[in-house]
Amino acid sequence: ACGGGDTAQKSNAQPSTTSTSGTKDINWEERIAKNQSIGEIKTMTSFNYSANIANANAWVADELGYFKELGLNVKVMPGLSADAMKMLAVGQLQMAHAGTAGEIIQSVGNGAEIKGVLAMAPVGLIALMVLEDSGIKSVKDLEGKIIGYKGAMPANISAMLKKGGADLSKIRQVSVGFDPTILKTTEVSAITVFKSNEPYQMEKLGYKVRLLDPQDSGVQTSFGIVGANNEFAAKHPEAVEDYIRALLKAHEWIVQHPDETIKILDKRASGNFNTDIETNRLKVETSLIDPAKVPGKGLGWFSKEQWQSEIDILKDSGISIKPVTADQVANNSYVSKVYDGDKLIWPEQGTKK
Amino acid sequence: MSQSVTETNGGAVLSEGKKRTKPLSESKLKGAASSFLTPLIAFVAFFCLWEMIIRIFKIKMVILPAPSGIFTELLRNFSFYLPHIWTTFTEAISGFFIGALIALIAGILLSQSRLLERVLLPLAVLAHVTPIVAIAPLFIVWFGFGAFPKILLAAISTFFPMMINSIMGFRSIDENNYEYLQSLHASKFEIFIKLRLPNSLPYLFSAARTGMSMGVIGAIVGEMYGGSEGLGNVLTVAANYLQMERMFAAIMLLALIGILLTNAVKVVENRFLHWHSSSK
Amino acid sequence: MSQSVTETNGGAVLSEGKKRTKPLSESKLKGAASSFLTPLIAFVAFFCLWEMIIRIFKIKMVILPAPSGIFTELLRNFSFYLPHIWTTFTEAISGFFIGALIALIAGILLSQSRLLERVLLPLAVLAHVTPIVAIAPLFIVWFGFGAFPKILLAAISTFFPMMINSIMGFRSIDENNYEYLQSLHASKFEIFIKLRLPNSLPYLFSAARTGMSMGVIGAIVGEMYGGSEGLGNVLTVAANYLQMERMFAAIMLLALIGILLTNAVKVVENRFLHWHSSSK
Amino acid sequence: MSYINVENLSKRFVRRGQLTEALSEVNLEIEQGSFVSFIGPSGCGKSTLLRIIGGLMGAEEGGITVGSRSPSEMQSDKQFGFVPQSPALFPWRTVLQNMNIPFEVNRKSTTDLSDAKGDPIELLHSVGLGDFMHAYPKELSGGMKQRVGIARAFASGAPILLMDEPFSALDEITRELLMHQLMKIWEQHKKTVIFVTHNIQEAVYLSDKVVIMSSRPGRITSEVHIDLPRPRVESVIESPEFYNYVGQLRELLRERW
Amino acid sequence: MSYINVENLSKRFVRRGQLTEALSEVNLEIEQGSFVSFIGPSGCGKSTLLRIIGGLMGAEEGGITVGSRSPSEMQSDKQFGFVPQSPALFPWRTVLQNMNIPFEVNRKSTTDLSDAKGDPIELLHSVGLGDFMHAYPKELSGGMKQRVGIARAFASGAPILLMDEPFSALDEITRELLMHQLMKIWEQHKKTVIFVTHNIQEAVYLSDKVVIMSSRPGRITSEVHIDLPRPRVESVIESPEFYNYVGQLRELLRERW
Ligand SMILES: Nc1ncnc2c1ncn2[C@@H]1O[C@H](COP(=O)(O)OP(=O)(O)OP(=O)(O)O)[C@@H](O)[C@H]1O
Ligand SMILES: Nc1ncnc2c1ncn2[C@@H]1O[C@H](COP(=O)(O)OP(=O)(O)OP(=O)(O)O)[C@@H](O)[C@H]1O
Ligand SMILES: [Mg+2]
Ligand SMILES: [Mg+2]
Repeated sequence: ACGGGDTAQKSNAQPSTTSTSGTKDINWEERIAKNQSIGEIKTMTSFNYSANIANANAWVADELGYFKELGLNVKVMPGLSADAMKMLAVGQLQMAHAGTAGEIIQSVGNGAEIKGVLAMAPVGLIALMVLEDSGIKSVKDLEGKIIGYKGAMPANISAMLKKGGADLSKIRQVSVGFDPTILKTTEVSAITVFKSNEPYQMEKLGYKVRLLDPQDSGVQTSFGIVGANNEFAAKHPEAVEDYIRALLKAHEWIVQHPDETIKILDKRASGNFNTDIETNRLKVETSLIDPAKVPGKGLGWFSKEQWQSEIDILKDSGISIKPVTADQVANNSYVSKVYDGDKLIWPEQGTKK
Repeated sequence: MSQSVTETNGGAVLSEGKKRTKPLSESKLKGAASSFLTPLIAFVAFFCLWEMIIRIFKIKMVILPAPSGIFTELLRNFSFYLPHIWTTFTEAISGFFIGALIALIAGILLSQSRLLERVLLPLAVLAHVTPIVAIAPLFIVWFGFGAFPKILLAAISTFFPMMINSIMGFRSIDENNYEYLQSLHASKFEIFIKLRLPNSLPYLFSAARTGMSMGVIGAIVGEMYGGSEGLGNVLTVAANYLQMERMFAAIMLLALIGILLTNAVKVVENRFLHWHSSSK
Repeated sequence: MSQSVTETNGGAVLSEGKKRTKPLSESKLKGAASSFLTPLIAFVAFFCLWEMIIRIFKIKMVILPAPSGIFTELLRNFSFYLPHIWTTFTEAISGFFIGALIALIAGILLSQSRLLERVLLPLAVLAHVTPIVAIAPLFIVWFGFGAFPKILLAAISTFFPMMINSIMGFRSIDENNYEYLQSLHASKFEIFIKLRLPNSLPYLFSAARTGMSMGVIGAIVGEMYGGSEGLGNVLTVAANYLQMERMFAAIMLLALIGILLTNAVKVVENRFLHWHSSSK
Repeated sequence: MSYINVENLSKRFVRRGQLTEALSEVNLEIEQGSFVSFIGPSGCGKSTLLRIIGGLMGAEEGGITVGSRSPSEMQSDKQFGFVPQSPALFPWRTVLQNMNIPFEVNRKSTTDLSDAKGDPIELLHSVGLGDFMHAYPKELSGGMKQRVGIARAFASGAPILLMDEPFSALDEITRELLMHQLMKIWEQHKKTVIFVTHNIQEAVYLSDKVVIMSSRPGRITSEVHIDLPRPRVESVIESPEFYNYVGQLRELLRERW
Repeated sequence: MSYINVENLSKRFVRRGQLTEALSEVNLEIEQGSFVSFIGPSGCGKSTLLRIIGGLMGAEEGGITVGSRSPSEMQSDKQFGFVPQSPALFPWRTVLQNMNIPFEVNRKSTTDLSDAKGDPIELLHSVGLGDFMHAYPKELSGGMKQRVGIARAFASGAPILLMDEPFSALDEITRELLMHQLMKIWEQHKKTVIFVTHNIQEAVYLSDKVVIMSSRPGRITSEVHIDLPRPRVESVIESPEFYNYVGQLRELLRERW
């Protein structure tokens, strides 16, 4: 089952297509009963309890009972995306959240049978941060400087450097820890950051910073990814669909209730949480999502081309993976079905409560 | 003039033998107090120095927080830390005992045969050198989010020093005593139980001290990569939030657990090693 | 009947003393070969088992790569790994020697005085229990991206087991020998050099084996959080890209370094510990 | 054939290319229930021979049987009570606990030694260590340690006693006391005693046969049968026969030293 | 006042609440250059007294001076050559290297002992260990180890020798040899020798004075001055005076045992 780019293009041109019309006639009673028969669905967030979009969706959906409303017995677990991908691959998880599409692609390239089924925003979250007074305004200015990365250099940054015409041999790339203030305290001039996190931390500490955003040089990636185990998705396509449906429903609520959202997460983390930082994260990420929405499509929808370009970015940045196709790594058919046009389909209040 | 045997000191001896119970237990109490007091003083001195350095050089909190801030954080949110302490503590200690047990068994096998040692020791080195930081995520994937993978990591961390020391300890026997047991046709097992094991106690207790703190580290690393409990988790989350005071509070608590556990080893050691020259 | 002393075996003795040089060096060669061969066989068996498990249970590469894949990756890109191996190796070994030296000095101090032990040991435990994973990033800030912070981390990792074992080793002396030296009014330093140090060698060599592999781990962790060189860096980058074969290739190389270094300890040990009952 | 037969036994130690011939072509017969002493210069191989008889060591050449079996078979049958030259006390055990070692490892013995076994506590009292039952070895004097080793061998009830200079660290009176105890046990239980000593009087007083060894290489130079009446009373020491034996042995020792 | 003065010395050991009175009110005078033997039952405190004289141990009560100084001062002046009851050989050193220990730690001595010092290699040959110079202690027999300890004390050149049963593991002939060597060194270098033994003949043959101790508590019961001509020749053993002394000592020992 594959949504396919063509359909996407078509529906793009024709917003109120009938392609989703069938879903309007969902027999909810039957669907809920079917969902209930599946048993527990395990899912894992990409970064514990932090207010990343998609993660927050899952926690809120759980808190507000959206999963239950659809008959899904979902167990949301805090985790890290690197683990989550592996557990998804072996079927210990049925669904899992990834930070970036790249993680799904790399997992598939390593033999994992999983697919991306939701991308909250077709826009990159990772950027390069420099101090405002560093004089670095473009990637070319980074020549002769040191860039710090966490774990590994993200592909979209590598792509940005290339596109900007920087001489990579003149840039030293080093792995660094969690602390963004090393821009001030060490000879590192730029570090990879989440737009929704480190800039705010730096601001709080009183440092003025500037972001070099791959998005600006046309390096398009995405964030807020949800992946599904292939076997599970093939067996229970409706469950995958309804999982997404609950997340998106939760998102609508989150946009309305950011403060309550933070409270919910704080409670879930039993205090192992930073309200300021997470409030900011949520704010920044929700603000990134909206303008990036594919016109005429519901939130979270993505195209095949989008994934293809992410595959290409990975390849170009020299990360060796086995060749994969866009169809192997993503399937937008589930997210396509949760919308009527760009309106989320949700069972009438009568069926529940 | 350093004394080479336990001796009475001066007048105390002259009192009657029966009256000795009281002063003895008193001196025991005193000993216990001083054995708590001296390290306490050391710590207070250490933290004062630290605090002074922070203030004199005006070091920012993101670089290194002041002890005052760390302790304030600790005291204010103590109930927050409590369950995490318990989690890490139980994981570390279970891991330690499992790791120690396996290490002893391995030590017995490897000390019995040079061939087995040549075959298995490199594999043990492989297991030990493989950074737990690298395998922790795999363990989470293989064994889930419960306490098990953390206990396993603690056990692996404990294992190696225990095994290496136990091999050496089991072999460092007195030839005369060994020969005497042989003359009784003691089985390998009896020689182990009666001679090798008690003889290796100084080695085992040394290793247990190292192993205890390594067990704590193993548990922490496991917590860093999976689950939402334990001081390891508090540590990473705090690090990510740049909550340096909380991060260092977690480190303090870890150190406390480590010190507690190594001191527990010491207590057991004093009980079992009074006959050894190291206990003078 | 197990023999309790070095003995000649049967006929060989009857040959002339002078002719013994040749067969001796031959048997040495043979010994060296077998001491390489046996672990090799162990490893081959281990990897075969691993490969079989992967094939039988069809385990996916993201979970655990097959040895065949790992070795293919290793051989194909060997020149890529070479400089990283060298970096990690030198850092680990420098760290080991620095850590061991400091540990010896600390061991001397602490073994001389119970008071000093009570004061300083808890601080040492604090340093050891503090997870290097947590302080590695701080070290980068303090000491930059060169080899220094990694060497420091390797030294810290080496330090603790070396110190704990050296304290016990320095104390586990023979009372008679100690008394004899005292009768000569040997200074504390002389007693240390002539009695405590040689006597502690079995402890020190055991600790060195643990310390060597811990030094490697310390270096790796440093590389994970700072810099662009070394197997630790290769490891994290690969882990983050989910390049499992490369990740495990790095682990293999780390294990190789660890095994090499612990074997080096063994060689030195054989040289210095022939008099000890453990060297039978 | 006698009880213990040593035939053409040779034993060598090699250290860094240098050869020590500890024993060379030793031939020896020992009757069951007899008391045989070994005497000879320091380093001549007495302890080594004792170890070989006790099955603690193999030899390069020659054969040895004890009760028509091999030493290690006899050892596995718990036939030997060994008093090593340096008292093998376990430092983590009290004196009494050290006494108990033979009982703790004797469980699998097929021979029933229960008759011959002594009571550890009683024996400790009889060697003058009643007050030190619960002391640790490091709290004992040299002679006290040695007495524990002797008492332990007595307690074990083993039919063959291998005693390597057991009285060397004892004063004359304690030594006499223990000698009498040894004689009593030996006579009562018909033990075979192999006894190494440097004290010629002691050897003559105790033995049926004294074996004289010489060193480099260690070999047996002569055997002297002591035909003094049994049981030996103290006054025998003053008899001319006793005096003669001592003189003869001294001569033999001096000759081949 | 004499060279070594012990006054009212008492020494106790306590273990788990139990008290051992090792020495009780010991009074003793030893002249410089004299040869004094101690004899007494096993465990009576001979080794303990030797340790206290050598400054290796303190006492609870009483005073002790050696050459009007305290034992530890004398020790720091490298005045003592100590032969412990169990030969203190370092297992990682060869015999020769063990011989060299006193020289290695004697650097800071203010007294010049160079005259009195012996050549280690020569001394090893003279105690019959020439072939075992490069052997390790574990390759030696019991008596050989003891001889290394004695040779080491001879080599050190210390003016006061504290010898704790030095000949206990040696055969008669080796023992005689070493006794003569000891006498020679003692006479040549005017050493003061404090000698613990269980052998009454040995004590009489060697000593100017024999001190007899009894045990529980350890105390000195009598002192016997040996007025036999010096230098003592072997034939003295057969003299009636010698015989008398031996008998007297044996009596004294037995009386208070
Ligand atoms: N483990 C060993 N390695 C090498 N040589 C040894 C070993 N044990 C004994 N020897 C040698 O064998 C010879 C005989 O030793 P053994 O202990 O049997 O002598 P002994 O007759 O008991 O002497 P002593 O009366 O001094 O105890 C000695 O020359 C000694 O050096
Ligand atoms: N470290 C110690 N702890 C407790 N008691 C001790 C210690 N050392 C010696 N003693 C006790 O002191 C007493 C005297 O011991 P010492 O070694 O002086 O005897 P000794 O006369 O040398 O005997 P031997 O002839 O057997 O060597 C003994 O009763 C012994 O148990
Ligand atoms: Mg012997
Ligand atoms: Mg003594």
